[in-house]
Amino acid sequence: MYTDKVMDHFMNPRNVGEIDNASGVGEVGNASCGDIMRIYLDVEDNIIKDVKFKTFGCGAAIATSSMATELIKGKTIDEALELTNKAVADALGGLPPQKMHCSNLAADALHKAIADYKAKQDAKK
Amino acid sequence: MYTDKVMDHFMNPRNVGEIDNASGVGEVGNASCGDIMRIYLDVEDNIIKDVKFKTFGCGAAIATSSMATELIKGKTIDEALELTNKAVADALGGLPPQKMHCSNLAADALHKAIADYKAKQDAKK
Amino acid sequence: MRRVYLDHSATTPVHPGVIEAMVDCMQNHFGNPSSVHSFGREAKKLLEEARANVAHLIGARPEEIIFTSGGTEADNLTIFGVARAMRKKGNHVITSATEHHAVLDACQALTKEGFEVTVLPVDETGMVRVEDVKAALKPETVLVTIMHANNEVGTINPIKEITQLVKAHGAIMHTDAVQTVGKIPVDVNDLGVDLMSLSSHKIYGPKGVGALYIRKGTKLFPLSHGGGQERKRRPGTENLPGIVGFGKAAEIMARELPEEMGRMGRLRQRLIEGLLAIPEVQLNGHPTERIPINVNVSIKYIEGESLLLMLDMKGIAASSGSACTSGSLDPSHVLLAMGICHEVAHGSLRLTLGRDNTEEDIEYVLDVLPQIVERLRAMSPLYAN
Amino acid sequence: MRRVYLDHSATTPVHPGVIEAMVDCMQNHFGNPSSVHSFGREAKKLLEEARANVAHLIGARPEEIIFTSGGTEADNLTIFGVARAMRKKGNHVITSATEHHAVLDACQALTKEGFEVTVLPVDETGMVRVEDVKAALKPETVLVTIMHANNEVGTINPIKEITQLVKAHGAIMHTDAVQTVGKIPVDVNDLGVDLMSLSSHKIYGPKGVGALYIRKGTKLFPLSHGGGQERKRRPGTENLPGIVGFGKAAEIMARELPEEMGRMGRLRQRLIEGLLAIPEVQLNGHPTERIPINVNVSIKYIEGESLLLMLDMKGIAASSGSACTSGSLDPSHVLLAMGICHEVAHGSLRLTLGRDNTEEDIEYVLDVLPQIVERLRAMSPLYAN
Ligand SMILES: Cc1ncc(COP(=O)(O)O)c(C=O)c1O
Ligand SMILES: Cc1ncc(COP(=O)(O)O)c(C=O)c1O
Ligand code: FES
Ligand code: FES
Repeated sequence: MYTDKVMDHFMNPRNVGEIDNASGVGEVGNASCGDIMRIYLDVEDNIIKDVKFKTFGCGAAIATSSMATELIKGKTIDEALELTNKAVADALGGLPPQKMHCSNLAADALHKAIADYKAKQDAKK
Repeated sequence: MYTDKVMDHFMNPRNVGEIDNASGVGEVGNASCGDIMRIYLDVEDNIIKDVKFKTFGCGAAIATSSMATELIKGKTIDEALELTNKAVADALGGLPPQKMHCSNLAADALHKAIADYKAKQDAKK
Repeated sequence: MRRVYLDHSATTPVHPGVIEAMVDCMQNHFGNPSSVHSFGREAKKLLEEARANVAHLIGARPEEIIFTSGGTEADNLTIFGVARAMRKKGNHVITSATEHHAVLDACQALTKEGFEVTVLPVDETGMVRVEDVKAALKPETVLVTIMHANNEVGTINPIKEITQLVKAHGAIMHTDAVQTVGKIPVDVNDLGVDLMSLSSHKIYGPKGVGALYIRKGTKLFPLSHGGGQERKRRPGTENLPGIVGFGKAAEIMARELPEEMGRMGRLRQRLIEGLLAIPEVQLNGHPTERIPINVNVSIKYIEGESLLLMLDMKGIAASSGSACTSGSLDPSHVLLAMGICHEVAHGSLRLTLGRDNTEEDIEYVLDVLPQIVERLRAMSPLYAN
Repeated sequence: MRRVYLDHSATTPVHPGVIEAMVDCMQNHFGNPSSVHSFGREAKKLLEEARANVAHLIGARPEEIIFTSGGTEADNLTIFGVARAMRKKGNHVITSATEHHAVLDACQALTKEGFEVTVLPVDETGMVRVEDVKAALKPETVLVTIMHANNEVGTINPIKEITQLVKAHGAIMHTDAVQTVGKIPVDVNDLGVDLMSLSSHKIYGPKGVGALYIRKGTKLFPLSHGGGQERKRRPGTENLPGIVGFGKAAEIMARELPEEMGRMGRLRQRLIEGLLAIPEVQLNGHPTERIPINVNVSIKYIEGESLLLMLDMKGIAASSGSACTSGSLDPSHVLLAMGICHEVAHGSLRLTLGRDNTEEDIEYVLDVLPQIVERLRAMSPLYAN
């Protein structure tokens, strides 16, 4: 069902956890399906220094969370904003068709976290 | 499907043949099914001295012909008239339900042959 | 790696004696049971022996059993077959909310043919209330179909009481006994039902074969048409190897049931105790009125598919009512019907025992599971530690 | 006693390689293909391999194959499934007089749902005339179902030509290819059909499994409802051992077909020659456009069932279109449709060859048969010697 890459990121997820006083936090949840994903960013000089996630969801949801966080770590905010759902799925070697919907969550949560970061920055100004 | 008795009478049918100048001949045929049975009687002093049959039909039809002829050989006309379809089937150890209809033929043919014999007798008087 | 199969309600391993019987059938008796010649007659003999064995397992007469391609077909044949045959008498059918999709979806499809379908609720243990059946019966009711035991939570319904009401009312009673036959004693005359669905692959027989018990005199239209097989109720060349395997499985189950039932019950108790020792775990289903092979718990804050995958990596095969396992959007309709919320239903875990399971298997699961739960909870945004 | 099986159109012995594959499946991969865990995934893999093998045999894509419980179900699923799905477009269906009962009876049942069914006649060789199809097509025609080759007389219909007409007309074309697949080259794209029925037990696979080829885009309602298996077109836990066996059989047939086809043809010619040397024997069916395994003769003045029984006592398994073999009142509808009279149809004998048959088998039959014919004719009131 899942590729080896997916299973690797599911069994050994990277960046699980929370960041205290995160620069930005984004949470998305698909109520109908029951999955919830939360991403924490630590941004310094417009660069994502650290990123953590917590996910309640299927194997694909956990693996995409892990992969998405890996892909943006060390990137600039603008680079991170370009991350697409498809890029995450591709990096995982593909996802089963019925799992595409939950793979969308990771990029969505990331975009929300960035928006939160920007809002906080704006508030500081 | 068939009992050993049926198979024995089918494979080694008794009384197959014709009787020249028979005292009585009876033929029945079930047009819808395609089976035809002909019975020849040789009657002397009201006693069935000899009986022969020819049958076009299934295993059950042949076996019942054989058994029916066996059962009436040496009997009086009145005794022969009492032969029922059921008695023939019973003597064969039973017949499959879908074959009951063709087992009726033998007794019918016999009754017809007796009727033919009687008609011929009456004609002589 | 140790492999522990705990998904016997999904399907069972095929019993070695069953495989042997099937191989013998295919090697030595391959004829078509409809053929006149000896190859056909030998096949026919095996067919009727299998029918007698299946009938025996549920206290029926052989001529009341017809073979189908599985439990799903038996359910569909009943629902469409009886409803359509009874159309002139009435157009109301009663079923329950926790039925297998084969029953629920067939009933749903019936509504397009002008039938009205009442779907009874269940209580929080997953049981149909007898009084609800009573209240739902109407003059137009022609068929009531309530499962004997549920496949997810194992709750056993009071079929005998329900059947008495239904029969007194003059309607036809069907039960899907796919999950009880071979697991607990099942007798069609004790229960009184008119029809009963069975499936071979839940009792150590092969997949793709099942049976429908049809009490003598029950009218039923066929679902498909063709040859005269199975008293014209189910045409097509009979699945002889499958049927022979099913018959053999029925024979073995009839023999082993009394002892296995006790053993399963004991393993089940140990498993439940061990699982409830994990914090924030709840048992789903009925505490006592459940088939002895079924354990169903909800493990809060975690999602079922992830749990299954992690168990799988440890060699443990289980199932879950989570929506994510099925690719559907809603979690198990059974758990929802029992009043369990989406989130908790998502975290459900079903472990179903079988004849190969040992005490060591159970201890292994109880050893491995808490760590997995901990790992997944550590990842969960719902879990505050 | 020598046993010679010459009833391969009724069913075939299961190939040893097929049995082996089925045993391996049942022993080592018993999981439910819908399960998430490794047992389930292994089962799913076998399911898809089998699908690919079956697809390959008829030049289809795997996703165009759905597995059924046999040829009968594939035929019924097509007829009810397509007709009901197309109901809004039209209510006319065309079939032919020599179809298998699975098709004829399903079409007959359709008339109760408001469909009009045209049953085309055949010529004296048993072949459907292309011009008759053309003449029967109406604006309301939604489905045409004509068998590829007939199971009794082996006549091959001009499906390619018929399909061209039907497709040009905008209707859906189905062919029951149960008797041709594995016997002659069959390619869904060459024929152009939208649907094709297959059955495993006619190609050395197990009984109780078949397939329906459904060209992409063809609308079809399911016959029964339940799980999401087989793209929701055929619910129920998949008959995995059966499907694996079918897949293996398809693989073997694809490999052996070119050579076996020639060998069958040669054995068949010898058999026909030998039979026609018996006085008052006629060949039924088409002289050349027939599947290479089929021989069908009428032996005048004798009845088929008696003939089969006597052959059986000599170890020879054959079949007949006599009414007496089936317990029905009319002889074979196929022979009658070809204009053969009741009496001659009663005396029909079908011998169908298979991969285990040898030249010695044929000589044995030709040695034994004349004596049997003589015995039965001696008993026959129709035969004047
Ligand atoms: C209660 C119940 N009914 C019906 C079925 C369907 O049976 P089958 O898988 O043989 O189609 C199942 C199993 O899937 C079941 O658990
Ligand atoms: C032409 C044809 N169609 C359909 C069938 C039915 O297939 P099955 O026996 O798999 O139901 C048969 C065989 O009996 C057949 O010969
Ligand atoms: S989280 Fe529900 S399917 Fe992935
Ligand atoms: S003669 Fe036709 S069934 Fe016996």
